[in-house]
Amino acid sequence: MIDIVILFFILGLSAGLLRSELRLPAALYETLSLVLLLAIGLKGGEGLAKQALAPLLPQLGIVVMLGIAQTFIAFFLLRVIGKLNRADAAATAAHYGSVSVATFAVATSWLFSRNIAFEPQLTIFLTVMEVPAIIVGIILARGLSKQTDWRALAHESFLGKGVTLLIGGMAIGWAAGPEGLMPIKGLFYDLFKGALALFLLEMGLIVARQAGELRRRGLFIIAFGLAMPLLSALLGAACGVAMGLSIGGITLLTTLAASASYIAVPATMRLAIPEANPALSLAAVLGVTFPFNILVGIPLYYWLAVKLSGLN
Amino acid sequence: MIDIVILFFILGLSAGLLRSELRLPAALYETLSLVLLLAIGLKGGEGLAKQALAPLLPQLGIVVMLGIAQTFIAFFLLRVIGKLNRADAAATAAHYGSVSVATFAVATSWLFSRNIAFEPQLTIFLTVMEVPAIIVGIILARGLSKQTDWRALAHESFLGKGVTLLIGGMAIGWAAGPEGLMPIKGLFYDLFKGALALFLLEMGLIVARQAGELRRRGLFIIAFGLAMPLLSALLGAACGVAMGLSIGGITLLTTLAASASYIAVPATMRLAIPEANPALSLAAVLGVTFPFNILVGIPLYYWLAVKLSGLN
Amino acid sequence: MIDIVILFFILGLSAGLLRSELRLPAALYETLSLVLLLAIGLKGGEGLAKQALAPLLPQLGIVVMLGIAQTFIAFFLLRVIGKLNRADAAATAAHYGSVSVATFAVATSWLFSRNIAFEPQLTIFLTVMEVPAIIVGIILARGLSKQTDWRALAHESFLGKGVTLLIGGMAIGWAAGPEGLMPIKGLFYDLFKGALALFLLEMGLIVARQAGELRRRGLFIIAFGLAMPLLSALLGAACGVAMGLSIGGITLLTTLAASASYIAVPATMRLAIPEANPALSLAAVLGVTFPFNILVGIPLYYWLAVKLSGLN
Amino acid sequence: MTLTTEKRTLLTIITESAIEELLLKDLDKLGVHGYTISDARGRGGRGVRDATWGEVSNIRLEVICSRSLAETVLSHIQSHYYDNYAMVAFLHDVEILRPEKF
Amino acid sequence: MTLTTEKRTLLTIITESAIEELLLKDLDKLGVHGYTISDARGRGGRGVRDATWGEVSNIRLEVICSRSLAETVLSHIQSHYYDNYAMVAFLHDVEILRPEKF
Amino acid sequence: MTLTTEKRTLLTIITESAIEELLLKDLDKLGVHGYTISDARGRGGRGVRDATWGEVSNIRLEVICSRSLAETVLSHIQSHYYDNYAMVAFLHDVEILRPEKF
Ligand SMILES: Nc1ncnc2c1ncn2[C@@H]1O[C@H](COP(=O)(O)O)[C@@H](O)[C@H]1O
Ligand SMILES: Nc1ncnc2c1ncn2[C@@H]1O[C@H](COP(=O)(O)O)[C@@H](O)[C@H]1O
Ligand SMILES: Nc1ncnc2c1ncn2[C@@H]1O[C@H](COP(=O)(O)O)[C@@H](O)[C@H]1O
Ligand code: NA
Ligand code: NA
Ligand code: NA
Repeated sequence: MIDIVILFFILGLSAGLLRSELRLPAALYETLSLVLLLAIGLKGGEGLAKQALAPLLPQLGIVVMLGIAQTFIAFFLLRVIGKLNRADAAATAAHYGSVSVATFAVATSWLFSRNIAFEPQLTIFLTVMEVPAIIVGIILARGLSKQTDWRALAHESFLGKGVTLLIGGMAIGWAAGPEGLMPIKGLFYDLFKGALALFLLEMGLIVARQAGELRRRGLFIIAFGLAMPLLSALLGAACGVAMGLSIGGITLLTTLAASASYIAVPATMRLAIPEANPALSLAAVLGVTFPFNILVGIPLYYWLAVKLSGLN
Repeated sequence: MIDIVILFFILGLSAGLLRSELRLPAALYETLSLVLLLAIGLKGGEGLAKQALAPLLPQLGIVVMLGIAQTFIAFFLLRVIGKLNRADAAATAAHYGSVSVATFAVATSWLFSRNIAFEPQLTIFLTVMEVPAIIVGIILARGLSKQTDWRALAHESFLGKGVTLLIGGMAIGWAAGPEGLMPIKGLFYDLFKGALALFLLEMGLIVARQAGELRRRGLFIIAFGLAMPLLSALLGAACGVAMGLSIGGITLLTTLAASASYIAVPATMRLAIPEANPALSLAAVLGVTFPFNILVGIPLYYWLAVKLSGLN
Repeated sequence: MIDIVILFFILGLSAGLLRSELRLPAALYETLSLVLLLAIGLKGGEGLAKQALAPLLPQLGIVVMLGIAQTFIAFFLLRVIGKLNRADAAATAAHYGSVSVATFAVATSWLFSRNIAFEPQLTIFLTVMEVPAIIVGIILARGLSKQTDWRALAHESFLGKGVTLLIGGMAIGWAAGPEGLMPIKGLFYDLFKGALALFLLEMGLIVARQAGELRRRGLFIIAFGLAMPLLSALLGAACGVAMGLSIGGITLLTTLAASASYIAVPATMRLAIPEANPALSLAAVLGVTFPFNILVGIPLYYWLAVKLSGLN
Repeated sequence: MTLTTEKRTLLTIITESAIEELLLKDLDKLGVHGYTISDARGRGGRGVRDATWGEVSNIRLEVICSRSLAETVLSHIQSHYYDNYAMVAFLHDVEILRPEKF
Repeated sequence: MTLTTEKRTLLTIITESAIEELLLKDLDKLGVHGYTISDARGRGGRGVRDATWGEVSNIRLEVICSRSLAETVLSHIQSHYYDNYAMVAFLHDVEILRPEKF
Repeated sequence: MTLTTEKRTLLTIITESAIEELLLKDLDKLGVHGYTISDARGRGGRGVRDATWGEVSNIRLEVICSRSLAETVLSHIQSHYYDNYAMVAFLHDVEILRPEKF
């Protein structure tokens, strides 16, 4: 059965494409994303409290490399095959080297409802993978230019809303443990799927708005938006197997790799590579890759994880 | 005992009449109405999944006729007895031929807390009854004028926020079924009454704002605001009995008939009959009929349903 | 163990001090404060339904005197030791003579999680103590001037958002009783701590914004912000013992006394004593007293309550 | 330093949110392709519109364009909207760079 | 086509949200019966007012009226509010239709 | 009664919310210490920006200052932002009290 939260995405998408007057208040969208980020952080931190953290360090090194590799591959494809100018290629590549929290949330929800466990460090991976692609993207656009205000950029990256809430949530979850979290489970755990459903309703509306841009851009951007997550998924799955993750863990890391950022990266790129066209990147990420990942990708990545971990 | 959600309405009304500084943020009001509409749709769809839909078609025909009849009656009363000009009479009549989701929600909540069942198709009736009165109202104001942009109007009516969410919710509820809905019940079912309570708090504040307009308009508008729902209730109850609905179902259809729209219809009328005075219609609908229905009407309509179904 | 809601405050505070881009939508902050005020009112009203109200009257007299006494003491300290001008001293004193709902909420949450009971009338005390300090503050600034628009002021005080919601919530809780409240417990009780956690996250961000003002103001304001709640706490605890409250009740009354208003009073003072500098009062209340109370004060006041009630 | 600016007209329309889409369609037909909107509330001949809910909220729409286009729009809304909608509009000159844009 | 417009004065006041009601009462007494308000944030002599919460948020109030009424209002707020509140105000001419309305 | 007002220039900039902080830093360096911002949406050469989510929302920034400072800011943003960002700016004269403030 198709997950209930996906049905809300489809409702939003249909309403948007039919030009319904449905809108969600901006404050609701922000509230939902705040609650989802905190909930993901809390859940991750709760899990991490039960294990030693030092052994995770090499794994973090691997996922950072994974993000960097994806950014380079995406840049190569966009520049050489897509013939995009350097700025557009670099900015778009950064989106694909980074990750999407919403896609991650849908994947965890998919796994939960099938009772498939995964390692708590996946939440750390999610957090860690947000940033490296941004730096690589800027270097690809500018070289190691002195013009780039790296301080401002570091601030932007590490103290952005998403990273703050994920790290903050993890810290709280880790400090409080399952006992301590009990009193707030009513909000952050029991309502998680409902909040995700509403969030995906809005995502559907936002995705529908990309239709015009996609039509204008033609086939390449659609092809790239489909091929890139598949390529990344293979890399991600391989990393997952190499780290010895569980099937759930491999599925999630594969999903993370396949996902592309549409919040943190666009905001940073707008400032760091002003001449890149944000509509182009968002058309690929939101118009193609995001819906592909949540509608088709996640089950596929699970299947891949099962196959690959069987090989071991 | 008076329902708890009604106490919130009374609080809002009192605060408003005493000119308290209490305000709800607009985004909260929109969020609550979104959640309520979806929840009503989901619940309805869940019920519909269990039954054949074809036999409902004739019932839909009846409720459409019911809405049309109400609009004509209201127009007649407003024009002949109330001496309103044609535009005002037609626009106000359209409000009364259509339905109020908030009133419906209060009635379902009233029935739930008394363990009185009702047919799931009532949610479809709610959705279907939103629109016909709008069309009749416009024809009453303009005749079958070529000037009316029927395309825009159809769009406005069928893809308005309310109808989109009700139909979308029903489709999701129908597709997912009770099992599939489980993960989001925390938001849409368990919080339903709490959300309704807050919504009615705001409704109380909005109703209080009609006091000035009512004072200016004098007695006729108050008399009409009381008489019209009673007349409509009789028609609605008769239809319910004719369809062979349960007591709960008759109560709800009676409530639907007695209720008057204050969201979808005003917005559409503002565009379709610009020369009609929106303050007049809203004073009647919000200042008189809505509070009458939720404070006095619903128990009365239940009593009527019991009496009439006893006759059968 | 430190309470989970406090961890959210620390997260907000850290994010704010590190200049993270984390912001909460204003509508969320307003919604949370609305829900918390109503929930506190409902819970208090539910408790009051079980007891006679007349015996409470003398207790109300005592807490009114308590608020007045605090305002005078604060004014004296600020004027004589702090050498503030009359307007600033009076306005700031009014903040300290009044109470903070957020601090009260944290204290009830602290008591609940330790299964320590308290009397339901504490919610009435909270409501009653909001106002007298405002009047005393204005008299201290102006004398019994004819210029003050007492009517407008009474309106402002008694029909402000906070008092309306507290009184309204109590009335509803009292009328509905435990049975009647059942259907809305999902929202107002089960989500209380989650809502409080998010609210304190925002409070942390707001407190962090006071850092600059505090640095500018120097030591006196910090010293006053710490000393005043301790002084008030002693008075409050004494009153609690005198009234024969339980340990939980004494703790809460002590907390109320120690707390300082940062919503109702600043808004009223801005209008009633325009020449007072609001930044000064808020730096003390938000930058020092509020964090002190929730981080250190509450356990301390509990300890005090235990000691003092042992003496009896 | 002196910048060479050009004169254009800024037309500001304050009206009911309910007709935002309708008005934008009209503007488009009249040749207005750039505009800015903020949410607003207010009071006027049609009473207090304090944005407490959608029915009684306003928008504030600004268009920078040539004097003649501004007059066309103004007389269009005068004949189509002034009678039936809460609406106020006014013009004044502004200086801009990039004259080809407006 | 030339439209015959008339001149009026647009008075814009930017100030603390906290005094919205107070200010509106004053305006009413001075004879101002139409106005438009938007929410705003900003920075000035009294520091940053970034609307992160109610205490530090601004409003932007506009009144179209006769020059003399605008001056009356301006000197009223200068003497009553400038000293104690975050407030900025300015005037300029605008062209309107319906001179009887303003 | 006649009020003695002085002339200043009001510079209005409409642009993407994404660059609010960047722009404010630039203004500060150029000597602008007072400004007002409202949220906005709109349409222009870079398409529809309807504020349905953060990426496509605008701000409307106003600065009252001397003519020369306004021109400095205008030519700064023209050279730094016009090419890459959705942005429109315009000037006009306004009358103020307290000339020492602006
Ligand atoms: N004199 C005025 N100055 C500024 N704004 C006004 C004025 N009169 C009306 N408005 C605005 O225009 C809207 C519609 O005005 P009206 O059509 O007169 O009701 C009002 O809700 C106000 O927002
Ligand atoms: N030079 C200026 N240009 C535009 N707006 C200003 C200016 N100075 C102050 N403001 C606005 O007016 C409010 C009050 O200013 P002030 O009284 O100087 O703190 C500020 O919060 C800004 O929103
Ligand atoms: N002619 C115009 N009149 C008023 N506002 C405009 C105009 N053109 C553009 N804008 C505003 O400026 C923003 C950026 O414009 P643009 O750079 O042309 O995309 C738009 O999103 C509108 O809010
Ligand atoms: Na990726
Ligand atoms: Na009806
Ligand atoms: Na106190």
